[in-house]
Parts: sequence; C-alpha cells; structure tokens
Amino acid sequence: MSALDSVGSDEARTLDISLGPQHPSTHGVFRMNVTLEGETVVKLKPVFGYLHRNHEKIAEKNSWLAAMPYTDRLDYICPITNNWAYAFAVEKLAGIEVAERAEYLRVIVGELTRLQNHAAFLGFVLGDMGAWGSALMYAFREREKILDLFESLTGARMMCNYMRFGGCRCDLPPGWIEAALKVVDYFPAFLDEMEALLTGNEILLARLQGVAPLGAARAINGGMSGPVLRASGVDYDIRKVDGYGIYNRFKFRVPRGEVGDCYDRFMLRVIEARESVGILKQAIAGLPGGPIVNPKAKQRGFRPPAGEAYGRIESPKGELGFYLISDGSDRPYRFRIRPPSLINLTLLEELCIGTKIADVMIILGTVDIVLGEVDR
Amino acid sequence: MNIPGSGIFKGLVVTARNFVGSYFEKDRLTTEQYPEERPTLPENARSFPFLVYDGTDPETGMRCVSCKICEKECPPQCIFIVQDRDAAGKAIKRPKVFNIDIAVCMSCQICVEVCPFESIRMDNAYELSAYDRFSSLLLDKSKLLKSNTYYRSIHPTEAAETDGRIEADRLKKEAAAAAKAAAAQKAAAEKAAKAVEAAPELQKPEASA
Amino acid sequence: MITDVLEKIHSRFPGVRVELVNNPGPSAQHSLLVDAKDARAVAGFLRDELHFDFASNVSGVDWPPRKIKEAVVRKETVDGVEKEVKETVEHDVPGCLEAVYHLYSVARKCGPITLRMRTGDRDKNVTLPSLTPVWKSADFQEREVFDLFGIRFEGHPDLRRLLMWEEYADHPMRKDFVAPDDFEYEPTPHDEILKRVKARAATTGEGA
Amino acid sequence: MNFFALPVHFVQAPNELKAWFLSLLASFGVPAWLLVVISAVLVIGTIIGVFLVLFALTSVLERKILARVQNRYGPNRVGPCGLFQPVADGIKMITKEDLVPRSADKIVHFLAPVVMMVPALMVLAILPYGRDMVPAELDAGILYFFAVGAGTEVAVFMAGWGSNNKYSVLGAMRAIAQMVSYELPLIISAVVVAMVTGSLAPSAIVTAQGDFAFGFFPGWYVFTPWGFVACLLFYIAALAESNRCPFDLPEGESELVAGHLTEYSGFKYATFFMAEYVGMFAICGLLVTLFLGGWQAPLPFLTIVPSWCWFFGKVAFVAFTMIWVRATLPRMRIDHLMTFAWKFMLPMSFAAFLAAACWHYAGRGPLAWALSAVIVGVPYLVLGNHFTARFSVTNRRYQFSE
Repeated sequence: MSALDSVGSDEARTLDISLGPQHPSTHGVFRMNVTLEGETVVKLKPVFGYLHRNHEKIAEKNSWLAAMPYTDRLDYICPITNNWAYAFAVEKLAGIEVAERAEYLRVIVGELTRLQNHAAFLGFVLGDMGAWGSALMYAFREREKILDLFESLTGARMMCNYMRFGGCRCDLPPGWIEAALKVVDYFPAFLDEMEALLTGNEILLARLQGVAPLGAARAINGGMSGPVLRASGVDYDIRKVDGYGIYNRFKFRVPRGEVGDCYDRFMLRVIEARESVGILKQAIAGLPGGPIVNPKAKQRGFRPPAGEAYGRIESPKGELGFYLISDGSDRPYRFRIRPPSLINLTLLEELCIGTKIADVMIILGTVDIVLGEVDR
Repeated sequence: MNIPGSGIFKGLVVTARNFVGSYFEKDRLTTEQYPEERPTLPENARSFPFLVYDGTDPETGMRCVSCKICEKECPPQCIFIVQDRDAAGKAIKRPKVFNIDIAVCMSCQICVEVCPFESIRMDNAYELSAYDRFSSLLLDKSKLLKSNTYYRSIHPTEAAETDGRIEADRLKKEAAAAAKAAAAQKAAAEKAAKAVEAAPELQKPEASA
Repeated sequence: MITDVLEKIHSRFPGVRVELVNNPGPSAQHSLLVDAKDARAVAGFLRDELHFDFASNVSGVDWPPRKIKEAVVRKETVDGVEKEVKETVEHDVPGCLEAVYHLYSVARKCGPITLRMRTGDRDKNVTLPSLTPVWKSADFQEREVFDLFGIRFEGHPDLRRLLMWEEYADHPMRKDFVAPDDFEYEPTPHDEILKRVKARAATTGEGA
Repeated sequence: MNFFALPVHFVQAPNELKAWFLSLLASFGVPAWLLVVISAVLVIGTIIGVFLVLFALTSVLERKILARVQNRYGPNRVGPCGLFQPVADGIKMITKEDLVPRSADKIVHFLAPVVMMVPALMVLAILPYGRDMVPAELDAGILYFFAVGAGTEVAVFMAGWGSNNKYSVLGAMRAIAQMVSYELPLIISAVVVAMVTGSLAPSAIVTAQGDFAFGFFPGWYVFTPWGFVACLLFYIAALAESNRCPFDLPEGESELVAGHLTEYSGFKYATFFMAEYVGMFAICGLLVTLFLGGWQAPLPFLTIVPSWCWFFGKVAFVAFTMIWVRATLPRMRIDHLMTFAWKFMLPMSFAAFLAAACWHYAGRGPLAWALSAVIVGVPYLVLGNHFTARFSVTNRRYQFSE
C-alpha cells in the first residue's frame, strides 16, 4: 500500500497523541490520549493511576490516627483542608465535639490554605498558557509567605499534619497572629497586582473567554464541585450549605459566574480569595482562648463506635469528603476519600472536544487538579 | 471605546515595576542564597525524630524504655526496636536496637506525641543527603541519640516544658517516695512503739539495767 | 428526612423492596438499601422528582463472609422446672460487595441520602446496575469501584480499570487481598532485575 | 609611512584596524587577490565572533532579566555575577549525548540545525554596523535579507519532519503557518521605509535618518506616525518570525513539550538555540536600521561616541524589550495568531503604507504628520476594537449570594 492510499482516510486526517504522563503541563503524571484533527481535539481519554498508591488500603491497615499524616499527601498543595476533612468525618463518626478555639484555628488555617491554593492556581494557569513564569513566581512569593506561617505553626511547610480528632495538634506560637495579619492584609494588594498583570491582557482574555463553557445542569450532573461548579452559575458552597465548623458565624459572600467558561473559573478564584481574606480577618479578630483540643477525645488507641459517616468540607478544589465505616476496632473498616480533583475531571472530555490542543491545557488548568488526590 | 492593547501595556508596566523594584527593594527577593545564607528555622520546624538522653552518657541517660509504642503507632512503620536483655535473659527497660529508616519516615511527629517517656523528639536538621540509598539513611541508636542540651538548643520552649514536666514528675515521685518513706518510718515507729507497749516487761530489765 | 424519602419511594414504587439500614453510630446517617434490579428506576425518581441531583460520592465496601455471635436466651424445661439458658449462637453471614452512593440536592440544598446496593456474593454475582446514566459524576467512581473491588456495573458507558493497569488481575481493596511482599517488583527486561527476580523465584518458588 | 603606527581614530576603530592590518600585509608583498580574501575572512570572522559573544552574553542576561522580573536572582554561581554561565552551558551542551530517534529521517534531522544556522549568519552581511561598516554593500540589501531569512522556515520544518515525532510535526506545521503569515506584514512594513527613502540599500536608509529636526530631534522614522506604526508592526512580526514569546507556538512548551526541538539534544540543540538568537539579533538589527536610525546617534553632540556602539546599543535595547515582553505575556493560540496576522497586521501595514505615501506627498510637514496620524490611527482603533469586542473584562458580571 502506498502512502497515497491513506490520504483522505480517517487515519490520515487524525493524529493520536499521548499527552503525558511526562508532559510539562499536565500537573503531574496525568495522561490524556488525545486524537487531533489538525489542532482540534476530536477525542480525549484521560488515563489515571500513575501516582496510585492505594491510600485507602494503607489507611485501613493503620490506626485511625495514623491515617492523618497520609491525608497531607492527597492534595499536597493544600494539606490542611485534607486534615480538616478527615478530622471532621471522624468527629461525625464518633460524635466528638470540637474545642471552640480549635474551630477558629481550623477556619484560620483552612482559609489561609484556600488563599495559597488560589494564588498557586493563578500562577499555574498562566504557566499552562505559556507565560514565562512571572505570574507563577509572584504567586509563589505570596504562597511562600503562607507556607512560612504554616511552618512556624505546625513545623512543616506542606506536610502539616495539623488536625486532631476534636481539635488541633498545637497552639499558636507567640507572634503568629501578627504575622498572619500582615500576610492577610497584604494579600488583596497581591491580587490587585495579579489582576493588573493578567485580567486586562487581551491575549489572556482571548484565550480564556468563551473556551469550554459548562452549563449549570451539566455541571451538577457531572459532579463538579467547588469553584468549577460555582463558575457555572450554581450557588453551592458547602461552607454555606452545611455550615460545618463555625462558618455560619462569619459574614462572607459566595460568588458565582454566568457562562462557566475558563475565564469564569479563573476569575472565581480571584473573587473567592478576596472573600477568604474577609473571613480570615473576622476569624482572627474573634479567636477565643481555651484548650485547642477536646480533652475527652482520645487520639492514641482511638476506637469510634461502630457505624458509618460521610463528612465533607469545601476544600479549595471542591467538595472533599471522607466516607468512614467503623466496626468498633482501632482501625477503619472502610476509608474512602471523595477526591474533588478526580471527580471534577469527569467532564474533561466533554469540555475539551472541539477545542484546540492549546486549550486542553488551560481547561485542565482551570479545573485545578492535583495528582496526589486524583490517583490517591 | 477602549484602546486595544492597553491591557498588554498595563501588564508590561507591572513587570517593569517588578524588574526595577527587585534591584531596590530587598524584600521582593524571596530567594535564599542557600549555602551562604541559611534559613532561620521556626522553633516548631521538624525533620526527623531523634532520641533524647539526659546527662552526658547516651547509654545510661537514655530515656527510652523500649516500650515500643512508637513502633506500633508509626504510620509508615519505619521504627524498629529490639529490647535489651541482661545476661540472664531478663528484659531490661532499654532498647538494644533502635532503628529509624528516614528514607521511609514521613516526619509526621506521631511517635513524639505518643511517647509517654518524653524520649523521642523531632530534630530540625535538614542536610541529610547521602550517597548511599540504604545504609546511610537507616539511623541506628548511635546516630539517633542526642543530648537533652541539644534538644534544648533546637526547641527551647518545648524542651523547657518537657523538662518542667519531668522535674515535676520527679518531684512528685520524690515527694511520694518521701511520703512513703515517712509513712513507712512512721509505721515503723508506731510498730516499734506498739512493740514497746506490747512488751513492757522485756524492756524493764534493760531500763533497770 | 430519610424516612420521608423512603415513604415517597414506597408510595411511588409499591412493589419495590427498599430497606432502611440503620446506622448505630452517633452520625445517624441511615441509608436505603435498594434491590439491584430496581435501582435505576429508584435513582431516576430520586434525581428527577426528589431533586437529589448531585451524586457526591460512590464507594465500594467489601463484606467478606463472617460469623456473627449472638447471645440468645432460650427457655428450657429441665426436670419440669422452666429455666432460662443463655447461649451464644453463631450465624453465618454471607459475604457481599456493596456500592454506596451519597446523594445531595443542590436545588433543595439538603442531603445526604445514602443509597446502597448489594451484590449476590463476592465471586460470581458481582453485577450491579450502573447509575452513571442517571448521575454522570458516578462515571469515574464506578470505574474505580470496579477496579478496586470488582463490582461490574452494567450499563456503564466505559467500564475499564481506572487506577490499576489493564492487565492487573486482582482487586486490591478487597479485605482478603494479599499484598505482594515486594511492592517494587516489576517485570522488566532489565538484566540486573531479571536476574534478581529469577534468583528469588528459584529460592521461593514464586513465579518470575 | 610608518606601517607599525596603530590607528588613532577611535570612532572608526574597526575599519582602521582592518585597513592597517591589510596595508601591513601588502607591505610584506602579499598578492592583491589574497588581500581581498583575507579582508573578507577578517570581516566574516569578526562578525561571527561578535555575534557569538553577543549570543553568549544574551543567553545569560536574558535569564538574569527574566529572573529579576520574577523577583529572583538568576544565574549567579559561575564566574562574577554568573557571567560565565554560557561557558558552563556550552560545556554541558557539547558533552551531552546526541540522541537521534531510531525512526527519524537521519539526514534531514542532521541538516536541520545547519540549515537553520546558515541563513541566520548570512543575513548579517547587509547590516550597517556603523559609519562605512557594511560588510556587503548591496543595493537591494533589504530584499536579500528577507530572501535569505526565509530559509529558517525550511529548517524548522526539516527539524519537525525529520524527528518523526508528533509534537515536532505539530510544531513544524505551526511554524510554517506562522512564519509565512507574518512574513507579509514584516515585508510590507519594511517596504514602507524603502518607499519613503527611495532605496533598498540599508546604508542609504540609515543615512536618510541622519538629520536632526530643530537641531536636536532625531529624524528617525519611528518618530513619524506611519513609522511608529510600521515599527510596531515590524516588531510584532519580528517576534513571530524569531519564534519569541508570545509567538513561541512552534516550541509551545506547555502544549507541545518543545515542538520542533523535542528530539534534539546536545550540540544540535545548541546550534538551534544559537541560530535562533543570532536570527533574533539580525532582525533586531534590521529593525534598528529601518526605524531607529541605525548607527545614528540620538542627539547631535553624542556623535563622538562611535557609531557601531550606537548600533549595538539599540540592538541591545530592542532585544531587551523582547525579553521584557517574554516575561509578561502568555502565548497566543494558533487560530488567534492567524486571525491576528491576516486581519489585523496586514490591513494595518497597508494603512501604514498609505500613511507614508500621504506623508511624503503632503510635504513631510505638520499637515503630513496629522494626516498620516489619522490614516493609521483610525484603522487601529476600528480594527482593534473589532478584535477585542468579543472579549472584555467588562462583559462579565459576577453575582454574589450572602
């Protein structure tokens, strides 16, 4: 068969590319089998599992407490909210009250996590778009400050292991609140700078607006959560809906987009970060004294009563839930994580088909995934 | 009517401001020139666990009693302990082997939290790279044991608390021992007194003598 | 709330068996056990009429066959005197695989409703209806359950392994899964490793 | 005549040095034909040497500038202030294994970097580096530049095709589409200058910009409305021609890994890298020649500074702006890129063409200024708004729920 015979056939028109697992902008070892027609995507199949370490099995073989440091490694950009989600689910399972001060501390570190996640997100999206790292570096400069706060509080920058059942592991070191306030107060200025750098930029607008719009009904049915869901115009923030922790004590607004395209997903993070600054100020102002952990809660040799619980929180990436079954023993019978990163990818193929290959990276970027959580 | 290209221009202004600013404002540059400049670690900073000993001799001052709680609780199971035995084969409250594989350790600090003897603590040394993948990252007792003075130097607040707790325990124990001794003494005295009362005849000859 | 939902399901589908599974724990998240054959209809009803439009979480649970010891008090007449005799009776509980769906309502802002389905056993009858046509969000999660637990979801548009590789045979999240002694073992054409693997196979009799 | 006396006229140092050296050789009885060859070799060697040093310097300075824009230090370990970094890079590049994919078209794969390098060096021949410093005085120098410069397109496609890699092919196809499209506005905006000057010879174009209006204001073409627009168009097209950000689609790191360079390593990669930078200098040099007055000093009293210093200073400035743009802008998408080329750049370059003609026939006075400003300004606003109307910050409103 000569080469000319295939001209005009399907194989000749399309080009199969395996994007990843080693690729500069798949955010880790993520792989997509893409079929291209020219530059246009006609088929896209995500392939998972390159970072799979069966976190759930590890947790089921260890004690309840020992699962806590492993949750840091799920979404390693924001470990503290992972801690929180697990602690929250266990507290639900065993009916543990959380110490008042600890609730405030959780909100403070949780919202700081949201700030640094969204800051990093802005940088990563620009990186995916091919900007040569300036936005990323500005974002990381800001994230670094928050990581420094985490380090002085928990001893580690990323693998914080901060929450405990019924409270938090350690109290604030002296001077921490002032340092945190300084960071929080500066953060809106950083967002302003980012917006000056980015949001008016014609190239960026052209590349984000109108790309991969997602309607509200489809987003709900596809299990999208977090900023992706709200960008599609759905008013659903678990902090408001469930009011877990003490979120119903704070005044904040939940933004939502109109079109649900990449630009809305992008801008929603900026707006959310501004709202988080407000929550942080309220929480820091209202921080009460008292113990940081419920003295009745046992950490070592913890045996919750038999039963099951599904606890979820609004992590920066979306709805992070833990489904736990206890048989009354000292280790979980079933330990299931509901990973927002993975489930937000459900509609990836739908979003990408018909777009250009360069858009695939942006769509993936604006969904905001972390492979530690996708593959677990 | 907006001027096309103004957004790009605004962006260029931001980068220019950062370019110039990085030469004049020192705090813009967050990079540490690592081998020359070293980070000041916060007091809480943690890297890998070590064992604390009191006094000057690691072997005798070792706080660890080889209870193996940390070995059991360690999430990635990187701690390995063998209890020491004396010549007669009787268990001694001291580890013969205490290994931590820091290639596996994930610095979670759970061993520190569960240790009832304040014996395992987190170090903050971070320059631990080695050429050999296995043996040099498997820390044995000799590498793990560090003095309480060192502990005080890296985590002053925490060490002071620990020392206070140990001191309080010691005082309580001493007080208890003293009380016990006093009680025993008292009991003995009473017993003696009773004995005296019970046997006055026995004493009389002495008294008469 | 869950009892209301149960009533509504009963009144809408009179013949369908839906049980309330009690959760003894403090969380009191009770769940609905639905027969596999009616699950699709019930799910559609939940989504369209009760507005549980958001299937948040799908997880598998493995229940291996186990024995339950139960203390039974039995009355016995011994020598004409009625006596209460305490004894423990052992029940065999057959094993099964369970798929658990946590449903929320974005429209009504309520939830969760826990929906469970059980397979017949753990080896042969491991088929359950897929709820992906009802909630697209179940897509990857059902694939994951299929991968890690071995439940086959009938009607799933693309039922392949999600996390493990295609050729992998076992289901690692099952309770009777035996972990390999060497997690880093991997058949490669690399001479050194192959030699080591062969040497190991010769001493232990394991397949190389 | 003392042949051993070194030239003292500093301003024309390179020329005088060469003349002195040649006359020295002639005094030793070297035949005339050999002198011509030696003269050519001297010139070529100097130019290649200068540009390679410039390349080495730029490769480290670019990294330092980018770093400073991003609030980092940049390379500062090798040598003073990290200035010897290119040496380290060079050693690394040369000692690296040169991989050729098994299924690659080996000859094409090998030739691509060579074909890339040759035109990049050849176009350097016609640039006027200073007063009387044009290596090859061609009457149609500009034409030669574009004719030879188009060779890089072939090289990029050879690299993409020869690698037999999907990313490379995609990158190569993008490169061809992009370069062919931007060649047009590039040439037309250069033609505008040639038209006003009435010559295609670079040295004539530079000479024509040598006057000072009011005795101090340089008569560079960039300071006229049509020249400003043509200069911007030329600049944008030059970015696209040299595959620099935001037009680095052929390499497109975030989507195509490294595009046509994916399968290159070691010295071949270094050659590509070098050719790209030399090509960038060449096109910056042409931009300086056409619009920024070439080697002319910006103010009358500054003419004491050697002319070639002005030329290289201006080239460095333009190269700096290219790095600055690279540090700021995200990459364009291929369809936006094509639309931009054909529907904005091309009409705008015609507008500049028209404006230049009006400027010339209206007498090059204030009236001509106003007229040509209107002729380029109105299409700019109309076309630009037509393009940015589809997307804008203001067309989104975000709702909040308490």
